[in-house]
Amino acid sequence: MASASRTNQEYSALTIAATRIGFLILLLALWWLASINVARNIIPSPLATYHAAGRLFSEGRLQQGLLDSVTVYLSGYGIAILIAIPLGVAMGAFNLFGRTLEIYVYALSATPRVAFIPLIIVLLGLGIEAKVFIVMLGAVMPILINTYAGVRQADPELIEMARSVGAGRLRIFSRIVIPGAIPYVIVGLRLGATIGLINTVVAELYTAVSGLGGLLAIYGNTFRMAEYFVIVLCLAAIGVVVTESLRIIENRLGRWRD
Amino acid sequence: MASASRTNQEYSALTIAATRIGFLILLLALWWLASINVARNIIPSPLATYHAAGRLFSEGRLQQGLLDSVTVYLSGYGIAILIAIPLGVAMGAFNLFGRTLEIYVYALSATPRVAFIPLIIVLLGLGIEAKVFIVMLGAVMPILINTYAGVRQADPELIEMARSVGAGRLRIFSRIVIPGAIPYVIVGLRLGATIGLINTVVAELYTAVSGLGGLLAIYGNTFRMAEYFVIVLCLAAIGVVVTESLRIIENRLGRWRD
Amino acid sequence: SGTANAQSDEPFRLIVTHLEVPLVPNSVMDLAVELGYFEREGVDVELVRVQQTPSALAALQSGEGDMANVGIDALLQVINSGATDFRAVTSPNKSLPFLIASREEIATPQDLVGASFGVGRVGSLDHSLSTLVLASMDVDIEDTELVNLGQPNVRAQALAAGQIDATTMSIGTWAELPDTTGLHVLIDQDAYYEAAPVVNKVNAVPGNVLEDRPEDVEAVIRALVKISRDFAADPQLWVDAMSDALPQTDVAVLEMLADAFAESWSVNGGMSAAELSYTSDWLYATPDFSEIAPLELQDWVDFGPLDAVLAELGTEDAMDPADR
Amino acid sequence: MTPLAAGTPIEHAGTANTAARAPQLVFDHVNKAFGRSDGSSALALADVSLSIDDHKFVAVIGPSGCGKTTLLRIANGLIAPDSGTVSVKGRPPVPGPDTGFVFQGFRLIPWATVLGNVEFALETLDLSASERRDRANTYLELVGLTRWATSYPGQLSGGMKQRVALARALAGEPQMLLMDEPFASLDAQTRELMQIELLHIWNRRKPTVLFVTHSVDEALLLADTVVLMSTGRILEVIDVPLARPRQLDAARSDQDFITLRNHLWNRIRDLVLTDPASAFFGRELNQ
Amino acid sequence: MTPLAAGTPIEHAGTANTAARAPQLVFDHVNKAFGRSDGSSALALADVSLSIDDHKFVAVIGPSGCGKTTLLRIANGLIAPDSGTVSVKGRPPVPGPDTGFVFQGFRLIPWATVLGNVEFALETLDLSASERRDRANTYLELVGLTRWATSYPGQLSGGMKQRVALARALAGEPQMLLMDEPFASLDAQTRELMQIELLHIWNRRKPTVLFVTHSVDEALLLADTVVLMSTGRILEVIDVPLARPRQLDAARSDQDFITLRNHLWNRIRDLVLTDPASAFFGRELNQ
Ligand SMILES: Nc1ncnc2c1ncn2[C@@H]1O[C@H](COP(=O)(O)OP(=O)(O)OP(=O)(O)O)[C@@H](O)[C@H]1O
Ligand SMILES: Nc1ncnc2c1ncn2[C@@H]1O[C@H](COP(=O)(O)OP(=O)(O)OP(=O)(O)O)[C@@H](O)[C@H]1O
Ligand SMILES: [Mg+2]
Ligand SMILES: [Mg+2]
Repeated sequence: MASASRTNQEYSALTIAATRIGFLILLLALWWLASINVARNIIPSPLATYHAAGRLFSEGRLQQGLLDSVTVYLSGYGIAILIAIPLGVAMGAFNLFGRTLEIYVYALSATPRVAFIPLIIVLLGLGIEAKVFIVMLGAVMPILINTYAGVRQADPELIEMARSVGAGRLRIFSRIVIPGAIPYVIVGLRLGATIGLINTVVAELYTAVSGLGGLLAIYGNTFRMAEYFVIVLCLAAIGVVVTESLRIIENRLGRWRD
Repeated sequence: MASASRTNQEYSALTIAATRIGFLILLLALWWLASINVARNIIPSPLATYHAAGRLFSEGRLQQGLLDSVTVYLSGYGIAILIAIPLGVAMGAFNLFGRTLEIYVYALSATPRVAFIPLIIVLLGLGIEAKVFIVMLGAVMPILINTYAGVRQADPELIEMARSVGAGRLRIFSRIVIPGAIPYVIVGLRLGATIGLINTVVAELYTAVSGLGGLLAIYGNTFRMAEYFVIVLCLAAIGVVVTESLRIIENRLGRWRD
Repeated sequence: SGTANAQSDEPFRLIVTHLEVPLVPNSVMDLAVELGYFEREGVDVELVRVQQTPSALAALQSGEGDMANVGIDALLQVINSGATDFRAVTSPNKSLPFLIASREEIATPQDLVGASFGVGRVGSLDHSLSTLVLASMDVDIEDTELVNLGQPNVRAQALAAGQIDATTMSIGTWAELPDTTGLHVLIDQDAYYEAAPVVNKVNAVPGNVLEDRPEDVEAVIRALVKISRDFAADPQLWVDAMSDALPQTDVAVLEMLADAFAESWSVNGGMSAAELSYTSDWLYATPDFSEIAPLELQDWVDFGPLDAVLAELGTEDAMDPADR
Repeated sequence: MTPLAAGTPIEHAGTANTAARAPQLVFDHVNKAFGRSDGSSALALADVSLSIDDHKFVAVIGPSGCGKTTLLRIANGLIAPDSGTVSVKGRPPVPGPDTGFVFQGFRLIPWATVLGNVEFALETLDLSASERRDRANTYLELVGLTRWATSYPGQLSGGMKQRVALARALAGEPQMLLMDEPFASLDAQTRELMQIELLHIWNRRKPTVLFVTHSVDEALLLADTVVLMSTGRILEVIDVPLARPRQLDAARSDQDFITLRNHLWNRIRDLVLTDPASAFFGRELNQ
Repeated sequence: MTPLAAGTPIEHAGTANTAARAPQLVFDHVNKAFGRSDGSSALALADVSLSIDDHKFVAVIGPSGCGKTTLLRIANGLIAPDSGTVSVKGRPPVPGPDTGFVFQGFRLIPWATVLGNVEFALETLDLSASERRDRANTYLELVGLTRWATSYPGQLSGGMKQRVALARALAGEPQMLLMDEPFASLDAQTRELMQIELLHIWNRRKPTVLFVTHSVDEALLLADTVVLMSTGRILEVIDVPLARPRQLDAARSDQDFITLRNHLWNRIRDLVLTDPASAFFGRELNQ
């Protein structure tokens, strides 16, 4: 990949895996130290957490929670992508439209999702629709704002070239502007993935309680910190899986940089 | 500004202001319609909200809440910027460092801030430190991830040029890579500003209750929806002010595109 | 350490889980500040407001508070999970006045069969209480469609929005609902308490506070007992204080509530050993506690400070029992 | 050879039979300025009037920064003049497949392959996918890049990139070709080959060509008419009276060629060295 | 004139007094391949050996894509060879202020002004801010861009950009100049002026110059030695036996010049048209 790293080496996947594991070990050590130094069992030890994970897994609660949450999460995230990318492109494509809408987009994205929950309950109820909507509302913003910025950042020389061969607006967007905005969109998708996940938990806490968010509430309210940590780590792992899958798309679309 | 909008007109500030106000009127009309059609006063009318704003203002609660929240918000956001930009640049500069850290960054940003609150309270208490930390934790991620992406996206030809004139790593970063990453950083700052604001509310709800978040909770719990809407709109307004101020920086740094 | 006056150098931070003076007897804590009761007992109380019991307990653990008003279920849990030095010392509102509200179509508890019923979550205190209350009316809560809704205000909002048919809420929440057309009280707070006579909130302190600031702890308890006695003697005092604190609240509502609370003031500190034992026994039988070894009373309650206060002020036998 | 005073309307200055045919491309008192960073504005085109007949091969020469590229962009309708009018066949110019543009900076799509870059220009045409591919391959063959069809622009040398840009403009087989120093990055021999291919195409399909070059020789070898520009103005419009086919070697000894070459050479030299408006005013051409 | 077989080590092929001085730049059996999109790899430099003495002016010519740019990048230490060694004054090359590079694609910093772009190259030097500014202005004056000092690259024409790149490379007053078609976008007269300025500088400070050009005439006018490349190989290294100062007009009638010119011209023509490895193998040079 073309990158600033031309100023330094590109490392092999193996080296990177090794340093990541090294860092993981460091984190585990810090965690273990914290667990024995913070009073009143607020931080469970890694081992206790590991045992708790085993328990939750064998009870099947983890799997069920995961399944519920992932369903909500991926639906909301998917819908967010389907809305945000076309809307971001349209906002970039139609300058007046974009400039008009953008402050409302910023306004909306600065408003806590929690603030809309009463309204969402009235309109969408307590079920999966409401949850998916809350996830969507969170994930849509970074994707939209990044896509919009990427589209506005398009290379005017290439656009002029495309105009000169008679490409229409649609073709200019699909062939020049959007591919050029890909790096922005990918960052947006990354951020959307993480925020979507956070909102999954929010949705599961504030509408009908379910999934990993529900487990988080149970273990948090009953101070079962080892189980609580299992859920937190589980959420972090989902975040990593999704953001790392985006790397595949990113590498595929960025082949030309090699 | 150079942008995809070369394919369409750039509009004057006046036109944009006009369409924005037009859109605002449309929103107000929709809101008014919703307020009379949704049962049980869940949506207050624009007029009731306006009166509530007047009440809150004359009682001084709005100003006090605003002051508290803005203090927390700007401190957290400022610290997030100071951490995220150098760290993002360092992650882009040192490839192995970046590649090692990135999955942990994604993991952390996918974990609900709420999940860390017990820990944060134990370590930082209920006061402003804890709140600023929570805001920072939310705002840091989009800035970091965007900066990192922007740095990795740097133009390898310009970097080679800089190397050829003998520029050291520091100068390459400060003069080529970072200026090239500015559009990414700005998007990151925008998103960070909005997420930071959301986290301000979260922080004010989950540590010692204060500021606009506290007012939101009070009015939400006691179903005073007009007051509740005032606070929501107030948050949206802060979001708009901050993201629009970023435009000034953006325009200043983007002068060369004219 | 020690019991010297150095105790009062720093304010005594009392953590409460309400954001405004609440429309329940718990309001004594806020009003004691407003009306100078703490001051008169020589303790500088600073109220710290948090949203929920977990935050309150986390604050207590971090030394960010000296006393916290928390749910007994949470207190037992946190002690079990390692905070073994926490003790309940008083209860300004031994039981929150809960009721079950529902849509008007649900005319009797029996109509709840097949209807949707909102709970915090399965296993939460409100769920267990509702189970107990409905059972006393010959309704098995399992026959309703349970919806886990988390926060109390979300449950109320869901009921108001018509998304659920019934739920448990405090009388204060009910009083604050802006529009209750189409809704009614299915089981009122008296019937509710009768069916589920459990203490649900206590003021807890960590061991180091008991050790370092015993006089302050006693002063706080003394102030709370005194204000509770004054309100019990003259409900109008409470109504007046509340209308000052919450000017937008309808006085008629306050008077109605004052009536309802006639028996609810903790004039003897709200710490009946029998009731507390009953409560903990009952809690240990609920699903949330299924894996937890029960605590003895002395492992989570310290009557010492309250007994010292009652020794000084005497016990009023007509009200909450002070049995040990 | 028809030297004209700068700025004179020259609608009838083209070839002899202008009256019989509608001119393909007409500039009428065109002005175009660009804002400069200090707030002033630079006049890129100043009162430019020019008329180019159908099927003509017109070379544009002039010192660096005199407005050649701007002229071509306006001729294509990519930018609008500040004042004055431009028309192509009587209508305002509209960019499209009827006009091919070889940009000075190549402007290849970095994420499209070489083949994809050429095909991109053909998508407005009424061709099936396989016809499009065949056409693109034909022109890649013409510029000698068949072997690089699947490469990305980032993997090409400067000259190879320029040839892709050339293939892209030619592949549309447009009626008008706007070429901005299209051979500047090519070695002398490849350049010669490309000149020949261009003339082949021009002979066969007779597109109108507006060809910016820095080489007086190239202009005289290829063009019917040479337009000499300086600081935004058209100074001269000169018909090249050499018979076709022309060979540079042979032409070099042709008296007309020599006269014309020296005239242009001296004119530009004067513009660069002795025009007070030139950045090089007063510079010496001696070592 | 010393034609050499391709790939022969030519460490002693430079000027007569090679033995007396350490050569400035030595390539020893250098290979460099780039991966291609189809998985194969293209050999950009194949077994290149070359030795360039201090203070020499060396021109590099060869067909498009033959590896000239790659040669310069390796000489500057910007990329490393796959095998073989390169050395500058006996050490591996390190990019820095001792070497100036004029890139084929200009590579201007878009957010820096023209002046800022030139100053950027001077920051490694031990100059005060005002000395740096003076130096940058001196070289902007030399390339005729004083009036554009505060403009951004996006506001310049192609030739103006190239002159900024030129000023940037010259301003460092390096001991070695690597110039990749530095005058390709300039009109003939400005080009001539720039050639003269370059020779002035070379006469005065005698940097070693590696100068890629597509013009045989330019190579012969400027260089001590001409290196002819094709498909990654060095085919010939030829000393130019013309006395300095040289004038192109005068040189054109010099017999040595004509012979050399024709030799190079024919060699490249053969490489382009009759080498089976060429993309234009079999093409005709007739209209
Ligand atoms: N980054 C790269 N990736 C892949 N291939 C490359 C790269 N750079 C150069 N090449 C290939 O190496 C060969 C030599 O390229 P180079 O740029 O050195 O040629 P050149 O002699 O400078 O040509 P030109 O005169 O056209 O600029 C070409 O075949 C080119 O395709
Ligand atoms: N986008 C722009 N913004 C500002 N000024 C511009 C812009 N484009 C061109 N100019 C200015 O207009 C003038 C003419 O530029 P143009 O590119 O047409 O020159 P040119 O004749 O093509 O030069 P060259 O031979 O160097 O390519 C120059 O002074 C240039 O600085
Ligand atoms: Mg130009
Ligand atoms: Mg090259």
